[in-house]
Amino acid sequence: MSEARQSLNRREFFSYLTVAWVAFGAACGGMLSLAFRYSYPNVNFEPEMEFIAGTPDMYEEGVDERYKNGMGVWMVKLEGKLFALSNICTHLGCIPNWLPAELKFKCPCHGSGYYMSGINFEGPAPRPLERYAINLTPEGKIKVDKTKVYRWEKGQWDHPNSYLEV
Amino acid sequence: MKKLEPGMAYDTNKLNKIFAFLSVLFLMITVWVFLDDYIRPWKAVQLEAMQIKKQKLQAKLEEAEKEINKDKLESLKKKMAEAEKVVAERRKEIRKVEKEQTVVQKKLKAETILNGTLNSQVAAYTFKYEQAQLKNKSNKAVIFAKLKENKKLFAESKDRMKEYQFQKKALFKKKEKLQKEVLSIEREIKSMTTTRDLIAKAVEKTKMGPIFALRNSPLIDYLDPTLKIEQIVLDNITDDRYFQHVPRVDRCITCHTFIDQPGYEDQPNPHKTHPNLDLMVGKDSPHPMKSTGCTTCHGGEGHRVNDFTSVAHWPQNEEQKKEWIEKYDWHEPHRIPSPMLKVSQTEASCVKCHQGVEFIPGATVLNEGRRNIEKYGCYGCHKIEGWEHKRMPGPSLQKIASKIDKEFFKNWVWDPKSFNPHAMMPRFFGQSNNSQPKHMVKNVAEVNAMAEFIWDKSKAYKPFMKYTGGDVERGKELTAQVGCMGCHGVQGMEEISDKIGAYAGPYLYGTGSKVDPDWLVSWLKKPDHYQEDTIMPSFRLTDREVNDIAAYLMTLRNKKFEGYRFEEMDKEARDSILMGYLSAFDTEEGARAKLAKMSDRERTLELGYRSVGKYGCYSCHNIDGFEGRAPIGPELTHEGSKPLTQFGFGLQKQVEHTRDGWIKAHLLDPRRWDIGIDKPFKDLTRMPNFYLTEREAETMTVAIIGQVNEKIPLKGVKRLNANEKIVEDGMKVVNKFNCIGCHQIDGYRGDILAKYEDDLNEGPPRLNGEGHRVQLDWFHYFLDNVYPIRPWLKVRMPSYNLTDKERNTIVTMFQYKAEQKALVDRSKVVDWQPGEKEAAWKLWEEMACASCHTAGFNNDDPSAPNLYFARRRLRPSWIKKWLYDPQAILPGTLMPNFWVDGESTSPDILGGDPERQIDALTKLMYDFGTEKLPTKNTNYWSKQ
Amino acid sequence: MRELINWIADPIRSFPIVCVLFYLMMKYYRVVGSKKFLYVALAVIIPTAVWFAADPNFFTILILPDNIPIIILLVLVGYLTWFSLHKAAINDERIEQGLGPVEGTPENREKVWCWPNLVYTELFAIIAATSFLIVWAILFKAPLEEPANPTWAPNPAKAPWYFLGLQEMLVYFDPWMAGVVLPGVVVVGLIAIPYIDTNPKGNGYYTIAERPVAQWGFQFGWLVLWIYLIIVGTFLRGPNWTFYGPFEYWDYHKVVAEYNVNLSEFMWIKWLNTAMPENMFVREILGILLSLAYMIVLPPLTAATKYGKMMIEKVGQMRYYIFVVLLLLMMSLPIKMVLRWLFSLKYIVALPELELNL
Amino acid sequence: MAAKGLADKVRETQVWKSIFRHGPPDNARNRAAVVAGNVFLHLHPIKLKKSGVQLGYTWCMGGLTFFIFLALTVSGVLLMFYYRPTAEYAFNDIIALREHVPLGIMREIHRWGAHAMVITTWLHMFRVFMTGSYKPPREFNWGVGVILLVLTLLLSFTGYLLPWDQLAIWAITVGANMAKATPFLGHGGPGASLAQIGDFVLVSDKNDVRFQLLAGRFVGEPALLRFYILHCVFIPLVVGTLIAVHFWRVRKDGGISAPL
Repeated sequence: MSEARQSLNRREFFSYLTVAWVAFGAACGGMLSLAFRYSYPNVNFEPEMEFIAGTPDMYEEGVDERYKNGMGVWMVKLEGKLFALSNICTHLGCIPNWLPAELKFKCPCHGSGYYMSGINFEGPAPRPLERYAINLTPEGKIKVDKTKVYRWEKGQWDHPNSYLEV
Repeated sequence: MKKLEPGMAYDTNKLNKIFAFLSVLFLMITVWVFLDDYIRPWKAVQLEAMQIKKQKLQAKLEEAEKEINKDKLESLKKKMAEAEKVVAERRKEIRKVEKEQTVVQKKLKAETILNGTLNSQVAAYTFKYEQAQLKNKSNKAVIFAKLKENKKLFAESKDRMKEYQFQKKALFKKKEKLQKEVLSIEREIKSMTTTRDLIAKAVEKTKMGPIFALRNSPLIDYLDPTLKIEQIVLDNITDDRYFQHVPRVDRCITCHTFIDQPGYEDQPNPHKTHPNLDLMVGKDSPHPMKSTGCTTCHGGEGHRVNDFTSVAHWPQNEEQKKEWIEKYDWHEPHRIPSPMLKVSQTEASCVKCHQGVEFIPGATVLNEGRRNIEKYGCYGCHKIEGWEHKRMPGPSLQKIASKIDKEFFKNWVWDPKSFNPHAMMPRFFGQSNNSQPKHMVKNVAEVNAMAEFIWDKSKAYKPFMKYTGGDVERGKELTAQVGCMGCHGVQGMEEISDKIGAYAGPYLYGTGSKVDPDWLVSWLKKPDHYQEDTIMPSFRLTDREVNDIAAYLMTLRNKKFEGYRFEEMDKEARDSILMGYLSAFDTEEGARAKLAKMSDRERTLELGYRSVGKYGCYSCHNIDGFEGRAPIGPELTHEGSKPLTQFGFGLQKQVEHTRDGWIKAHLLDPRRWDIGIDKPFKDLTRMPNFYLTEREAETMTVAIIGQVNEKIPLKGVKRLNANEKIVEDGMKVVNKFNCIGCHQIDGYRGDILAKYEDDLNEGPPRLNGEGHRVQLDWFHYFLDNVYPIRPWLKVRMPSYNLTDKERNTIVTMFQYKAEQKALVDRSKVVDWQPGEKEAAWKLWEEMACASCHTAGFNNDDPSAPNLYFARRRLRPSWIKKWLYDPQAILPGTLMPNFWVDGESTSPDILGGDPERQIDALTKLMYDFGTEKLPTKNTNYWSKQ
Repeated sequence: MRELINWIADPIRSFPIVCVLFYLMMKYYRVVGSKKFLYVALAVIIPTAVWFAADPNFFTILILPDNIPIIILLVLVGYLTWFSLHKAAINDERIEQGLGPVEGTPENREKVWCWPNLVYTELFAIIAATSFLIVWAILFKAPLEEPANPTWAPNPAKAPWYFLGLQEMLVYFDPWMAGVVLPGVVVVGLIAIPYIDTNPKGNGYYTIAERPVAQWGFQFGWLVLWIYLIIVGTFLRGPNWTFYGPFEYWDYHKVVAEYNVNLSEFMWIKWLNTAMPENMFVREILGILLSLAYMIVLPPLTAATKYGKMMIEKVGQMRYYIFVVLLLLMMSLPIKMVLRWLFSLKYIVALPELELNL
Repeated sequence: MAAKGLADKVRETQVWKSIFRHGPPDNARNRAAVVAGNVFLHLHPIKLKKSGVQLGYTWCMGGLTFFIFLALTVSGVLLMFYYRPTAEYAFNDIIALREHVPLGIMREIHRWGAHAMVITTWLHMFRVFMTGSYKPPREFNWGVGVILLVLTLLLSFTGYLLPWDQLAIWAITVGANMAKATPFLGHGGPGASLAQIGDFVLVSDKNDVRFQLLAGRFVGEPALLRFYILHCVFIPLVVGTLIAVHFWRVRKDGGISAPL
């Protein structure tokens, strides 16, 4: 048996085994990745956290309560900014009322008070109300996304998605 | 054979080769799995939709581009350059402001920290102090002092904060002012281009670039895909899974992408916009997509997305079927309890949510079908839940012997249409399954026996009036004018009858061949004398009028029918049928013995009784001896959910093998299922033939397939609120007495108005907002004491045989329909201001009210209601609304408008203020109006 | 007295005390490990425990069904810690005398039959455990609260008790550290122990003297950073995760003065007396540098010390650095705690823009 | 006498002999045979060092952990007969287990057993550390043990959700929110806000690790089902496998440790 032939054999052996393992590994990897993909469902049955809140010209300066009961959001237009304010008191989670005469939100449970901007100024509330992400769709409609929350004390109210310039 | 290494069973090389081969195969299969999972038909549809959207958006973009004034933009840009120069010159000042801003910023931040610290101190000390108070601790004074101090510091800090904030704002404004030229132009440019920029952004999103490919590539298409299954979860509409009701899920919008978006009406399906967005699916429609979904109305398997057929799409017609087979490889879906409804039958689904109402606005076909069901009285023989309150469709036969003669009866029953082509009574005999002589002879025996039986049961009745002869022409005119045609078609006036299409009463055809003139005059004069619970009202006709109308109706003859002589009963046939009945529970011999015991008359009556039961005559007609018997036909309440396998299609291959196909075929010819099938006489299908038109059958089918057993949760169905419930109850009474045959109620029906197309004012008054117009007590009184209001009308408001409850129901219905309070206190209306009354009279004169409303003011013929009675009848707020714009309430009314566009024709009275003028006139009417209500003896057209 | 204990129990004070006690325990383990000490300790602890339990406020928390396992754990940990110190003390004394550990004596190395010796032992343990479990199950009902309501969160919302140490860490670190990085480090660190600790001594017998570094390091992490924090999280944290003394009523309205300041704010506002820079990395430069120094510069520095050199000689560079890094990560928790208490320091690096707060 | 005679007779039957192939373990040969010939007992060595059977040395915590694992498996399987992991029924079924299902302490046994297993696992680790038993040749087995400890905590954690009460969903919410903060993999973690190409969001609340864990953005019914499967099937299978490895290595690495 000559040297050359032996080495050829070895190479042959090497290549078949390589192909086999590479293919086997790739296939197993593919199958595993499918199992991983399987863990992400294609549809979601969770309640809607986004809604279309009309068009910017629907709003006048001040607090708009039309989405308060359905979606838990006040639409506030203040100093050229339109933002979606959460209606959950930061104290114990009650739902404050908007008092148009006094220009403030007042929580009926423990008396927390907030300015129109959502910043707390009286009562036990520890921090301002939260704002939700607000965007303009290509159709010119306002989209409010309640999954994204912007908090004043975190300095997030400057985030471009936390308000709409109108 | 190659020599192997010791201890080896196989050659390693060979093992490796097999391993390699299998692994590569495995890898290929893995790829296949990926592709199989990834390629789904709806993705192709969504890609197509994206293209369409792109085209639309591009068109929009071009439009938006056009709208931008290019020259203005150009000039603005030029101005911008100049403004920038101007602002640049103020660089130093700006920088100075910016420095100041930094300082304030720092102060603000430092203060915020201090403020926050103090805030938390105050909160903590407050709590500590409260605790100390509670436990009465010795150190509470110390804590209180600290609390006070902190509060003071906090207040000071707060003031400083406000100050800094104010400074910050001021500086910001200062800076803005320094840059104002640039900023204002910037803003202007932005306002011009916003729309375009937004659309451009949207167009960008429809492009299929590398990011699009990445987002939708296999394996990572869970991250944030653009192609995805869209769904609506309907918590208030459920699927019946038999052990449990589960929220319905509709994924139709996965392919029908634009169904709720206007602007895609011109696209082919599935990319089309819903054709009726205002009523259905639209965001502001009463049935928004998110809460109504798709399959709620259309049926089908809304949760499936992967195959056109499995969704249970159903073609509208053969043509579409062919198209679908070619395009989508469509076939009839298997094992699906309720496939999609044909588009033309979608309205059937309204019924499952809109229950307990007589009329569903917008459901044209369905309403027509339900009207036809009412017309032909299907509910008489077939129980349908929600129709229980309806009257028996046919007239009572309890006093029939005094109304018509037996010969007529037999010929009529044999073939109603041969007497009256408009007869609603269906035909039982001479049908495809019982026309053989052996059946005919038995049928003849049955009809004879039924006649004998019914005559035997019939109670005596003697007309209270005698026909004395009358003027036929006048009679005809009266028939046409008085209002008969709101309920009856009339022979000799076919054209107008067809136009009105009345069906509440029989079409008056050949009446002279049918009834006795004495009976007729009695009936016309006082309908409830013959039948206590009749809905036929009295028109308060004089004896002369009654005789005239009767004279006309007696001229309507069907000579041919009169000539018919009904065959005598074949007694053998009679006995043989009877034997069949008797032997059902007895031996042949026993039955024979029983029969033998019966006399000839007894046998006939027995067969009559059995036949009435067999054909279910009692289901539509009151016949003594059949009280409380269940209707003859199967219940239709859940007909639309009956499994297809429970429908017998017989040998009728040409009938479409669907629920609606069967029902329609059945309606058109109920006996067709017997064709070619050998059945004994007693088992022959008995559903009679109504000789329906294609259209009638089609609409009735829609109404019937809507009767499903789906249980929509309470939250999902249209729930009538208290007001709507009262209105619906009222509408049931209104329908029962066919008020809508004459009166149009807020746009609904008013059939007879077809006769007055030329001048609606000649027809029965349209009741638009009637509850607002009239006072309730007046209305209640009026329904029982009808008196003429409009002097020019020839058509008459008849006097109905209403119970007190029915009257109240009608009155409250109108009240709630117009959302009115029960009563307006009449005594508080008149409250004259100084000089107002004189002004009112002056207006009265100027507007010449008395030229039409003459009653009590002059002796001209009145051409408008007597206003002396207005005080009791009309509500002041309605009078005002009416005066202000009569056309708004009753389009086409002859009442003139004196305040066109809020301009008074008498500018010098009461300052020409329409409100004050109308107010004064209203008060005037109340002032001179009488409290008395007209009675039988009142002269309606004089001053009271 | 109760107020004093309430006052002492606050982690600000109790953590240093626990650290000191831990130091004393490990230092004088031979004293602590003596039987006499046990009797004295029991004589003190049992009446104290009874006195504690007699307080209505503490008793309410104590007998929450889900807190029973913690009590069992505490009793077992207390006893077994003493027991292991006791065994170690005996062994270390024997080793000093050149006798070798008890486990190594010939009578203990004798081979015995598995059946019945081991099998029976196991059987007894099983029977005892089963009985114990059944009695436990009969005496205490498994907790069940109101039906799940996603719209209303109870206050405090606590994780299962064995994760309360992690939840307590959330006070000082953001979730990505307290919930992900540190637990990850714990697991990795635990797995790494046998590969770092190359000390051949102390294999198979109780000893402290022969492996002081391993003992001190592990015991600190286990007793102080894990068990102690669980105790704090369970018994001393009430609504809003506010501190409540053991005898304090859980008043929902309790507020503590707390306002924390970032390092960057200290630097720019207080020290440099200027506004915060716009760029976030410039803003946080000090914190970033300090953190990097802690993790990257500190290990080589320690390596240069006497102890460092000694250890590197013993175990090699690689092991040494891994050990130091793990140790530093472990110590980051107490360091952050102390910084918080002393300076009201919120974040060393505050980059909320990237959700990267340290 | 008679009883003994009967016992002997039983021992001589073919049935007995077919099952137990050795005599009473009162001599060396049979003692060895008992352990070697029994599939359950052969995990043990036939003979071992005396210290290995001393409670003072071993505390028996490992053995107890395994036993409690078995007890939990049995009681867990029994609980599954009455428990449905759906939002509608989960809570009511737990009530049922307490109120009307026979052996009303089954859930208590399972729950307290779970806590006990966490405790015994920890103490087992504590003992193993104190005796330095992780040292060579047992390094790998210590690693397996650490993983088993983590899995024990995960088992307990996943089971925590199943009663579907306030305690359950909020404890899991707190726990799952930690996953949210995983660097680069959770949408609230460091670096997540950077993972975005255009408007293609790579890490959001709809695709991060928390979503994978909960099959949703909140603790809802899909999370209940997922936790149920993890708790009842997936993790027990992994734990069972690793326990086998753990025991195998205990034997192969020389049994319970002792001074060298």
